Amino acid sequence: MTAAPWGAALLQALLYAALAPLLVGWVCKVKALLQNRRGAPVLQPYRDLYKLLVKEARVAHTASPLFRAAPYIVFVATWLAAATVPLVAVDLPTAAIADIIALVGLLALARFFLALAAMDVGTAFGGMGASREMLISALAEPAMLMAVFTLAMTAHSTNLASVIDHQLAGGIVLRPSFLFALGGLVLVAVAETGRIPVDNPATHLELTMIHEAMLLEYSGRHLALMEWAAQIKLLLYGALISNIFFPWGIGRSFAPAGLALGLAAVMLKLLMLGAALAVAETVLAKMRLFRAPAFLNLALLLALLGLLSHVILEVGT
Amino acid sequence: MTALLLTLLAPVAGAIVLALLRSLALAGWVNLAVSATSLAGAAWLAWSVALTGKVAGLGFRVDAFNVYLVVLTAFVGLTTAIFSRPYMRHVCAQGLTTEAGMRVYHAMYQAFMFTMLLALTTDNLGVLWVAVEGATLATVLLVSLYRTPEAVEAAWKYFILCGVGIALALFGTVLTYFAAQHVVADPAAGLTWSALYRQAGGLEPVVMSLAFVFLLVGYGTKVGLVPMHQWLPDAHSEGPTPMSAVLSGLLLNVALYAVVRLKMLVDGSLAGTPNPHLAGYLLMGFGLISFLVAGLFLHRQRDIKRMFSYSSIEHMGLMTFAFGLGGPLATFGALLHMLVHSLTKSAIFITAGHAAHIAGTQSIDRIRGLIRTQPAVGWSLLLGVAAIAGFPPFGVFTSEFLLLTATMKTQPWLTPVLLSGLAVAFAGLFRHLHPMVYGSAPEGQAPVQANMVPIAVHLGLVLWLGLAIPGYLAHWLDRATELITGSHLL
Amino acid sequence: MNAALILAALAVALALASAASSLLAVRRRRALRLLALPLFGLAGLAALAAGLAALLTGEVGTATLPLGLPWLPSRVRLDALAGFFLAVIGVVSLAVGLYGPAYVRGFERARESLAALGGFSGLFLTGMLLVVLADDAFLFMVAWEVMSLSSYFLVAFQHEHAANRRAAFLYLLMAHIGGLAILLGYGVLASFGGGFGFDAMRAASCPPEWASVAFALAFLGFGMKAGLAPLHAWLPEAHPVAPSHISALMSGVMLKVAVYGFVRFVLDLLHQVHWQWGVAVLVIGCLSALLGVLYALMQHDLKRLLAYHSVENIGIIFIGLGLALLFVATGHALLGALALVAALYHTINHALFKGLLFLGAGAILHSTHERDLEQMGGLLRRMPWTGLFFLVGCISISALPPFNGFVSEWLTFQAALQAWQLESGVLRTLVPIASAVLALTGALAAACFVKVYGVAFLGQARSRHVRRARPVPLGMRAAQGLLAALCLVLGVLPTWVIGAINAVPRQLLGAGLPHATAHGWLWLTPVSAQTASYSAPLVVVLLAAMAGLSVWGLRRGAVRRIRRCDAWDCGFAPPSPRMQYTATAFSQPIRRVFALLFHIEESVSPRQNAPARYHLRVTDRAWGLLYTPVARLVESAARRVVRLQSGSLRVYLGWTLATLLVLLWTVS
Amino acid sequence: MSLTPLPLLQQLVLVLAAIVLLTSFVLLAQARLVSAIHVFAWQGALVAAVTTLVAAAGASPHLYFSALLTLVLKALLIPWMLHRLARRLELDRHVETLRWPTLVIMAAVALVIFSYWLVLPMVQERLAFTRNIVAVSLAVVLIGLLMMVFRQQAVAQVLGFMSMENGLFLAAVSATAGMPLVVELGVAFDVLVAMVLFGVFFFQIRESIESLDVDRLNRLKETAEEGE
Repeated sequence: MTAAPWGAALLQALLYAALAPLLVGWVCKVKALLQNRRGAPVLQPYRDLYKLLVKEARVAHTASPLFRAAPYIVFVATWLAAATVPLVAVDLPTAAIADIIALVGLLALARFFLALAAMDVGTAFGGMGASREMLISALAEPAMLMAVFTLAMTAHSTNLASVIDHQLAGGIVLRPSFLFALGGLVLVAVAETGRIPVDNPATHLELTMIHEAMLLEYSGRHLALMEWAAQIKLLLYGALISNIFFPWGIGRSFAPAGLALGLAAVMLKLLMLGAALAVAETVLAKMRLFRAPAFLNLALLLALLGLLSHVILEVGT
Repeated sequence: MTALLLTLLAPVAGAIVLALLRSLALAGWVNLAVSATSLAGAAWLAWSVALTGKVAGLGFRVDAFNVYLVVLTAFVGLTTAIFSRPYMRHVCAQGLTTEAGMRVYHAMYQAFMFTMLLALTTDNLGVLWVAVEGATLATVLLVSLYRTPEAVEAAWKYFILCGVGIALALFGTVLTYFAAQHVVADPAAGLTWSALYRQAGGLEPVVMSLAFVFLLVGYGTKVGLVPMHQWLPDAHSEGPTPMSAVLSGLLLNVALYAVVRLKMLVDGSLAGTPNPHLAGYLLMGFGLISFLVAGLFLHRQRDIKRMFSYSSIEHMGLMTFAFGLGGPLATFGALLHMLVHSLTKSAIFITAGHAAHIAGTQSIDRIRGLIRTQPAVGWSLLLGVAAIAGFPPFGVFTSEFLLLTATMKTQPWLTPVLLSGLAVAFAGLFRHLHPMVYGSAPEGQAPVQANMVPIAVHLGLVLWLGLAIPGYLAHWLDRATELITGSHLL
Repeated sequence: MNAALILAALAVALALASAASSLLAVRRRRALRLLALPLFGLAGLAALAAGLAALLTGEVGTATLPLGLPWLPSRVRLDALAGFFLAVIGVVSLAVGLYGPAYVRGFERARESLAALGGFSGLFLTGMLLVVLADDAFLFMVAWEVMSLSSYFLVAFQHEHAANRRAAFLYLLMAHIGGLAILLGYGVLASFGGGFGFDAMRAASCPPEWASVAFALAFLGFGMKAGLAPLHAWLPEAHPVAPSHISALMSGVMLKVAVYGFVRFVLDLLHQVHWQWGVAVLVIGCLSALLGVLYALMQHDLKRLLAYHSVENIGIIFIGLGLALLFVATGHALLGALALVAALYHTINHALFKGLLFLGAGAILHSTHERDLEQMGGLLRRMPWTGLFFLVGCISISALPPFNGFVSEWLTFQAALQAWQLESGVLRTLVPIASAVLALTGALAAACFVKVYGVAFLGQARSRHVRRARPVPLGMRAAQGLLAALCLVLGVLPTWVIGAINAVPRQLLGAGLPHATAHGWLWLTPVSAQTASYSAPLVVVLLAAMAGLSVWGLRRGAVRRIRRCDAWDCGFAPPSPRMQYTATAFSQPIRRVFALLFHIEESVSPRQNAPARYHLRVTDRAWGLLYTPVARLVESAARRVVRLQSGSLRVYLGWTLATLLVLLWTVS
Repeated sequence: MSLTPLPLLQQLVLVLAAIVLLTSFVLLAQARLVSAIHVFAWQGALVAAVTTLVAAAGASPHLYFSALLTLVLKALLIPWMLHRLARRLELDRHVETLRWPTLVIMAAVALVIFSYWLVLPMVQERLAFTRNIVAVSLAVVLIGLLMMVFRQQAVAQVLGFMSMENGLFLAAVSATAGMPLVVELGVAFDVLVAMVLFGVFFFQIRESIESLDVDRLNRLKETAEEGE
């Protein structure tokens, strides 16, 4: 492999890290506007991250080494997972390193350590958050894989690059299976990134929080890494949805022009997606924990319908 | 011939001597010596049979089929005598029986051995009957040796049931003789098995089938086939332990041997008729019923020796089934099973005797923690039961392997029955075995002076047979198989 | 008789020597630790070497033993399949040999008979080795039952507790029934072929319905031993009861021997395969995987929990095997090979990490005498090495990259995703659903091991004796370290492993995975580079690089100090150990979501001047639905039958008369 | 077949056989023990007589010997022993009535018919005039068994057992012209020993349960566990 693809891969890996806070900031801004507030500037997340990074970190007496190692593992795993999702260009070597199943695996690795770290200090909140997080993810994962498999069976591949290539090659085809898969994947994304109605990123109320509960004991750069990882995850799902289902505009080659075009395209898609998310979070209400299974079952059902409709309607026999 | 006479006459002489001998200490040794002599004779006999193929004359007929049973009988007789010498002295010391009782015991022990050997070696169906009846008479006094109400009751039931059964068998014999009269010229030879077997084809089928029913019910009572088995657990549990060992290890075998010999005749006579396998089907039916019912009985036992006598019924049922199944594979398996079962079962009874001695009772609920108290006894009981339950590398597994595969080959739809029966029987044995051997021992339970040699020898042999059947034995059994089924296996 | 076979013979001999030498422990209890267990480890090493030799050279060695039936001298045969499983047995046995000496020290002051422990361990290993080596049904059955029987004695090793005795009884009963079923399966083959030799059975031409009967019998027998649902309930009773290093052997290896038997029987002896079999195996596999992990989540006895996870992983293996059968039956030998490789890969992975986890549990037991999670906590700081290795085991069994568990599940997914090549649409939908179940299982397993590790090793100790825990001796740590290292290696270098495993499908299906390693050791591409690719080495390297980058990036500029303080906990009082989340609490949401599958007894009993007591009992539904009815049936049948023995002599005579009359009637 | 062609001697044989059958009916229903013993003795004597006549008619000399054996054993020795035992056991006043006499008699009749139906096909032309006696002897055997089923009293049971033996002797004589000598002797010996042992057991039983009612010998059973 020549240098160009790897260069592009590195570039886009950095892009992920760089753009992630922006997306969050954008979503918050839109929400604020929808709620007739001026809201914080779009770049506020960057400021927060910087503030946390320069602050000193405080660690509980009862914390074990794992507590301090976890943020790095979580951040790195999420970041690597993101790096395998084509953002601006398709045929990335990183996409070949880990296909979509490995991507799910890397996210699971991050979640595993996040939950462990939450239980490390030995506070009730941590355990509660970990327990709930593992429940949600356990229910979300099959839905996600079913949705992914629908695509994979259409494209006969689990390589994101190949899937997207197949999409582009096919041109605009209206597949019922994709509709369902899209729906399922969106629901899963909402659950996995801890957004309303499954979780509320902006609360510390014991009854409602899941993700935040796990971060309670963190501070300083550790907290920064955790937050950053969460933002990258959101961006990852955004890129996944937008680039798989609406791949148009993504760079087919590694020429700077193509990359720029791809960047512009994906930015546009993500802005729309973020806005949509903000709208949804504004109109929906956070639901009880034990409603979440129903929510995720819906996701699983959609994904399953997608698969069946693929087998029945699109392949036949 | 001399060997045969030695084998037979040693016990007779022994019985007479022991009946007169006053010294107890000596009696045990004499008993042992006589059994040893008889075993030597049996070995010699086996050797000559191996050379010539058949020893016949004086109304005797020793071929591959019965000679290995003769050796087995003499062997188990010897090992049991080894065990019984110290054991019975301990019994006598406990005051369970009197000096006279001991004399009766020793004399009858040898008399019993004689009847067994006679029944095995004779060629005359009438003499066979006499010998089997004699076995009952010889043992019935031993069953009631302890004179407890239970013992007397058991002996009486044993006596009446077996007497009636045997009487029916005699009627069957008469009918056979009647059928023979039209084919066998010399009326004196009308009951010699070999003569009949030679002309079995000419025997009147109707008569023979009737005769077989009587003989089956008669000798079947002795085999312990359900529903004529009721005497068996009583006699085994109430008699002295060495008696249970030889009853279970030998008497049942001999009765089954008689049944098989007669089945051969009936098969010969029914060959041309619409249902040539009548005898086989009867045996299969009885065997299967006994097998299943005994397995269920095992679940509700409270007396250790009773439990193992039911397991004897179960295994007898299995062998009967196999002989009924016919075919070289099943027959070979059944012959092997006879061998390993009597070795294992007598070892188990001996061990159970020690266990009861340790705990001071035969009640399963009060025998506890044997492994803790006396590991040798505990482990050998555990291993013995594992062997009898058909676990390799013990020989019982080998024979059951052959039986099951033979069944799979000929009567596949019966295999689920066999399978569940084996499972049920296994569960029945082990659910009682576990608390007896495992767990912590009750206070003040002390090890006893136990003679582990016979147990070790028996289990060792069974283990050997399970790992590899020596060639000559295989050849031997194969010849027996050929005698019975008319076709080779090897 | 080639080199590999000689090595295997050496392994068997060493195992027997270990069994024999431990008889010395009757007199000198140290003999077990100083002689028997080292020999055990050596036997494992020899088996490992033999297996690898057979796999890599790919040549088949046969020999004849002076054992067996007169017309059927026992033969042994070491081919690729046998070699693979020899290696699996060997590697775990080696670790156990390392681990055992330190572990059994604890027993030397106890009353248990060490001779029995060592002797039956040796026989256990011998049995497993011979099962894998056997080339005829008789030797196979003998070895199989020797394996069951000796492991039963090991389960009954600590027989003071009635519960252990009950577990042992149940275990032996199930083993016996399973063994009989297998025997009958062989009986079918033997009756259509020319006898009990495996070569004769291969040559046998079964009519399809009989082939299905044989398959059903084998599936029943081997599945029973492997602990497939719904017959699994004996397994979590029996495995935890044995001493921990034996539990590792039973869960890690013996179940694999059952898998071996199944593969040998179905893919090797029964040459023709029907797709219905694949469906059956697939469904049962899914059921076991799901039930296993859900019940594991409900346990708080560490060893029981691990045993339930064995059920789950066996389920995953059988999902792979089911896919293999499906593909082979529908004529896709290549995909069959892929699924088979996935199954085998998971087999060895499970052997490794389950062995590792059981050894870890043993280490905890050894230093705290505690099996109950609710009493543990904070062990990571008290036994750091065990903690680290146990973490590796947890990550591997949760199928997270870059460890080995992930690779095998990834391969299984890849196999499932090739379902689009199947003709029948029904199968095409069924298979992905199975893979969804697999995904759910993996996620739940992760949840379960977050619970285990978080409760046992993190947080604070929940009881005094756990607070006093000490690191375990070097030998035990070394054994865990070995297995942990292997977990990582098999996770990072899958191409090499698959290169070795490939010999098995080539032998059984005549087709290997040509593309799997086509792109060098760096890239794992099971079907083709376009379809799917995974580069574990790069993942590890990149993870390390990015971690280094971020650490380095944060080292610059900002404040470096870390201040220790009390936990914040939303500003409540500094948390005490009693305030921690318990294992039961952790699994409560899942218990509530999947409440249908459990039999739950829940009650709160208020007490005077004392906090109320909360009772929770989650029992396996298999008991109520399957086991107790059978037991009740037998009991009632027995109660009816014993009426035969009424005690009245005249009734007995009546029976005789009746029998006689009935028979006479029927005959004439 | 019709009796008329037969010589008088043989007709007499058949008559006696019929009386043997009658005696076993009497035995079955007889309430007083001592008289039952007498009836049994008569039965033995009749069997012996039949044997002699068959020997005379069928000209098979060695039957004389077995006739003698039967007479001594069944008509004299065993009844005498039983009588002595009965006296020593103070049973000579003992009376035991059957539970349902008519029912039992009907059963016995059914057994006779059954055994005749059973024997019918096996009877061939070649067989001597004694063929129908086979049916009688079988009936005697079965009735003896029936008696053992319905009599609770040990001595009575022994009587039943012995009458079974009578039936067997009769069968041996009628179906076949007597068994080989060695067998005859062996059987006789066994029966004798059995009788001696019975005597021994009467005393053992009585000292253990103070009676000879076999229904009270019911300690050994599994059904005791029902309660649990």
